[in-house]
Order: sequence, then C-alpha cells, then structure tokens
Amino acid sequence: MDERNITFMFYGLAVAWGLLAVYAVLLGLRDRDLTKQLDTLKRMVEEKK
Amino acid sequence: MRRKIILALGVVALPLLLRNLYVIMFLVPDEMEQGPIYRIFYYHLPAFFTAALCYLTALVASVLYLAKKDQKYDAIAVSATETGLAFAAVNLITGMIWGRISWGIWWAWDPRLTWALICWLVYFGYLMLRSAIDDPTERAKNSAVLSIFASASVAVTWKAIEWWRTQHPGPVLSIRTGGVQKIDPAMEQMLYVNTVALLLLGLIFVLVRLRQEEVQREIDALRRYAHAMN
Amino acid sequence: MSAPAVAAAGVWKYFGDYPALRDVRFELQPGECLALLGRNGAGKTTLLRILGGLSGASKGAVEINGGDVRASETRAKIGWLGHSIGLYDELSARENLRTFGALYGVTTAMITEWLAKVNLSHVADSPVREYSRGMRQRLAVARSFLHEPKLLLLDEPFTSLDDKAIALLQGLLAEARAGGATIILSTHQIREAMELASKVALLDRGKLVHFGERTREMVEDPGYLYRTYGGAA
Amino acid sequence: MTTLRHAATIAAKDLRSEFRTKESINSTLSFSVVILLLFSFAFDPSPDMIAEFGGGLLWMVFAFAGALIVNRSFARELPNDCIDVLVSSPASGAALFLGKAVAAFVLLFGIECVCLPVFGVFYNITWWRSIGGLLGVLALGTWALACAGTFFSALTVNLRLRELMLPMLLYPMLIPALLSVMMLTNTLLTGQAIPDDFTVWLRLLIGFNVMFTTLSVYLAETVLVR
Repeated sequence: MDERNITFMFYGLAVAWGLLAVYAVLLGLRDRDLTKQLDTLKRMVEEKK
Repeated sequence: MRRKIILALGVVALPLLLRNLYVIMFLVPDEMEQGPIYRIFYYHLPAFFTAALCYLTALVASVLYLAKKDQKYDAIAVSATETGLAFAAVNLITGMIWGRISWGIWWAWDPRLTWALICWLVYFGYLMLRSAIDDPTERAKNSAVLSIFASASVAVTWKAIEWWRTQHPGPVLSIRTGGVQKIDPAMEQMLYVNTVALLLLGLIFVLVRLRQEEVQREIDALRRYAHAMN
Repeated sequence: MSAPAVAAAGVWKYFGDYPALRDVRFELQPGECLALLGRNGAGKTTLLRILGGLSGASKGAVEINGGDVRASETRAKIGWLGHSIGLYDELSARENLRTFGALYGVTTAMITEWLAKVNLSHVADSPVREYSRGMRQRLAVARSFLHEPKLLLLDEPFTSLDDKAIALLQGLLAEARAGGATIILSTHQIREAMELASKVALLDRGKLVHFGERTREMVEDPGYLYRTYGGAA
Repeated sequence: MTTLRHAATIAAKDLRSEFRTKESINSTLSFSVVILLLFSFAFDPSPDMIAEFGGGLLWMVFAFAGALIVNRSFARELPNDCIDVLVSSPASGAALFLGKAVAAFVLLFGIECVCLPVFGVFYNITWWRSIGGLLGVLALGTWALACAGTFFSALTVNLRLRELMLPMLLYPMLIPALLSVMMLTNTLLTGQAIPDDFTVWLRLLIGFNVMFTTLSVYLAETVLVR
C-alpha cells in the first residue's frame, strides 16, 4: 500500500508537470509554425514588389 | 516589449516552479493519514485556482467584446480559455490519481468532480465552435455569446452542487474556513507559494497565446494583401 | 426640413481586419432612387444589408427617416428583396404572404388584392415549391411591396428575374416613387439602372468613389462612369 | 406585446411548415421509438430498476429527439434566405427566437406525449398515476431543451458539421437541467408525489429555465444581426 502511495504521488506530480509541459510545447510548435508562415508571406510580398 | 515581459516572467516563474518542486518532494513532511500522496494537492488546488481565474477572465473579455466589438478582447477570451483548459486538465487528472489511492477508484460521480468535468466539456465546446467558423468577426461574436452561456451554466452547476452530499474533502485554506487552522501552517504557506508559481505560468501561457493571435492577424492581413496584388 | 430618408454617416464594416466598407457617407432625400454600382466584392451587398438592418456597421451609423434601423417602427417601412426569393417552399403563396403580412400588420383583404396584382390568384393555395421560376419571382416581388414600404432595398433585382417579373417590378417601382418612396438598388446592369435612377453611387473596394446626380453622359454611354471614376474590373 | 404577437406568428409559421412536410416529426418520432425499443432489449428491466433509472432512460431519448428537432429550427430558414427577410421585418431578434423556441417546444412535447405510452408498454409501467406532476415536469424539461437548443441552433446554423456541433455544445450545458428532470421523472414514474428533499431539483430546473430564457432573449438580437 505504502509503495503504491509513493508511486502514485510520482504519477501525480509527473502528470501535473507533464500536462503543462505538453501545453507549453504545443504553444512553441504553433509559434514556430506561425513564424514560418509569416516569413514565407513576407518574402512573397517582397518578391512581388 | 511584450517579448521582454514574457521573458522576464519566465525568468521568475521557472526557478520558482523548480524550487517548489524540490521543496514539495523532499522538504515538506508527509501528511499523517494520507502519506506522500497528499503532495499532489500542491498542484491540484493551485491548478484549479488558475483555471477558475482564466474562465473568469474569458467571461469578462467576452462581455467586453460584445460591448466594444474590439478583436483584442476576443483574443484575450480565447487565450484565457485555452490556458484555463490546460490547468483544468491538471486539476482533473491529479484529482483522479489522488482518488485512486484515497477512494480506491479513478472516478467518482461526485458533485465536485462532475462540475469540473462539465466545465471542461463546456469550454472545450467553445474551442470547437471557434475552429468551425472562418470569418473572424462572426467567430468572435458567436464565441463570445457562447462563453457567456458557458459561464452561466457553470455557475448554475456550481450552485447546484451545494445541495448534494459530496465525498470531496472540504475547504482547508484558513481564508475559507474562517481562520480555523485545518492544515499545518507550513503546508498552507507552501500551497500559496505554488499557487503564485502556477498563476505566473498561466499568465505566461496567456501572453504567449495572445501574441500568437496577433501574429495570426498579421498573417491574415498579409495574405489578403498578397491576394490583392495578384 | 424633414430628416433624410437614408443617412449613412461614416459607415465602416470590418470582416476581421478586412474593411469591406470604408467610411461610406451619403444622404438620400425621400423620393429619390439610387443606383448602387460597383464590381463584385466592392461592398454593394454589405452596404445594402447594413441599410436594411441585417448587419451592423462596425463604425459609424445609419439612419432611416431619422430613426435607428433596428427600431421596429423603422423596419416596418422597409422592403427587402435579396438575391433569393425569401419565401417558404412548403407553404402556399397565400400562407407566405399572410405570415409576412402579420409581421407588418397587413390585412387579409390586401393580401388577396396583391395576389391578383401579381397574377397568382389561381394558384394562391398550392405550395410555392410547385411554382415556376417566374411565378416565384413575382411572389417575391409582391412580398417585398406588400406593406407599402417607404424605403425599398433591392439587391441585384434584374439579374435573376424573367421579363414578366422585370416589367412587374419596374411598374411597381414607378408607382412607389410616385407615392414618395425612396429606392436603393444595387446592380450590374447599368442600362436598366439608369432608366430608373435619379442618383448614382459607385463603390470601389469598399470606398464610395462617386455619389451624385445621374447625368446625360451616364445614360448615353454605359462605360462612362467606370472610365471616369474607376472601380471597373 | 408586439414581441409576443410576432413570436406567435413565427411559431405558427414554423409549425405549419413542419406539419406540411413532417420532415423532423417523422424522423424524430421513429428514431425515439426505435431507441426505446433497443433500450428495452438491452436492459430487460425489472420494476425496481425502472424506478431507479426509468426517468434517465426516458430523458436520454428525449434529449436525442430534442437535438434532432432544434437542428431544423434555424436551418429551416436557410433555403431561399428567408432568415434575411425575417430579420429585416419589424419582428425583433427576441421575437424570432421566442417563436422558434415555442415551435420546437410544441413539436418536442408532442413527441414526448407519444413516447410516454410506448414507454409504458415496453417497460410495463403504470406511468399515469401522477400524470399532472409528470406533465408539468416534462414541460419544464422540454422548455429547457427547446430554449437552449433553439438558441444554439441560431449560433451554429451557418457552420459546416452543424448537425454534430449542436449536440456537442448543447448537452454539456444542459446537464444541470437534464439531471434535475431525470431525478424528478424517476420519482413521478413510480406514482409518488415529489418528496420534500427533491424540491431542490425543481428549483434547479426552474432556475435554469429562467436564466437560459433571459440570456437567450437578451442575446438573440446580437446573434441574428450579423
């Protein structure tokens, strides 16, 4: 019982950190994607000028 | 400027979060009845506070959008809702893990749990609705209206659970119990410190997300410009 | 001096960040007929929808006879004819007109009269679904003139109508103008528009590039307007 | 006053065109009966069990039926752009919303009244013992479904995947109302009066209705004028 208690504590803390980390990574990925889109568009507009 | 603020907040938040993790894992004593598992609580409750604050921000921003019709408020509403969902997920899942040990089951159809789940579903619906509308003005308006309904539904459910019997532990913070000390002052203090840390992290998420909304608008504008040149 | 029939004061309409209308301002006196010209996507329909209260301006204000469009009394005096007929297929002509008539406070006797006027009395009780295209269009025209509106908003009225319906519509429009009604119609067909219009407005990418009296040059040379003020495709 | 008159016109129009085509009545009614039948195969319920979850079962069916009905509510205006004519008419957004909600209520309530005897036959229940209270509770629950459903139908009418989106948004919001009405129906099906400690459910249901109706009436114009 006690051992499971400790394991589950680790699970709990891991989930708390893990979920927030996953969200942070998702934000980062979206950020990269948006920056790439923006750059491509900017270059496209420059070329057309 | 915005970038620097985010960076500065990160510099404060990250060490604080790490320090808290260290303290929570190694320095605070075990709770007498529950053993080590209670440490989850240091994330469970602060995550709830952060999520609740996010939902509240989303409501205020939605009402402001309908009053002022400024896309800025729509961006705030969606950023806050998304961040709120992330923290609410932490709250829900840590709660489930705690319940597995303390109650022996992953999920109890308990009023508090039900309420939290409904909240999550309702605000997830908000994001679904957003992704289905293309015109930004229409999207902002309809989702602002939905957000108001969501808060109303959440408030009703919140009220309703007071009538039910719950097996969820009652309030422990001394501000909620009227000064009665239910937990060790050191524990309570740690709870506050980690709440601050998670709130900071939440703020960073919202700010980053807000910037993304702005970049998205910039992209849309450029795309239109490029089309117009053709 | 009474209030103008239509007054648009600096109307902007944004779709997201995109301005579909930019600072449109004009005034129309009662009894005037405005032809709203411009290429596709210039904002003609958007402007008409705002004038009809179907859509709100992002900035600026619209007044109809000195009143707010979203006030019920104001809208009771507006007649709307959009791209589609705006009728229920499963209901009969009489039921359709009764439904809309009830919203405007039109009597049953007047509905019977209108059915005769648009030559649909013999089929008044069969569902609109069974009508021919021309019959549906005539009924749509009747629907929008039913309550003797003081302001008529017509979106591309001549493009989808057949000859009979056009004749009917032109007759009704002339009648309405004689009765002091104000008319705004958006259109591609410059010739037909010029016959009716007393004023001409030209929209280009959301901007009102020209607003003024109809002149002889415009009537004689359909290309004149676009050449002078721009805005052609 | 004018608002109510306009609402009545809209409701009458909606009901008339529905009875003309019977599109949603037929599909919803047959769907509900089939589900009731399937449930009775799946559970083979004893009288005790029915006392415990009869109301829940019944309201599951009604919630599905309700989503089908309100899906058509504003979608009915899409062909020929009738919604434009209605919004430009003197009727206010609130009147349009109320009229459509009343029409949905009448349709759904009618379907429920047909389903109830079918339910009684399949599950061997004497459901009519407290018919007055039962109808009252049914009406309250149905209004919650019709009101929230019609409003969300206006919100989602222009979307791709509208049929999917509407229930996804609607059901989570309706949980408080559905839960109360299920509890109340459970007791009433067994023929008892509502016990004292159940008045909280009644209060919750009424409170939900009042709040959703007020919000919808207040926000309808915002949603309909684009």
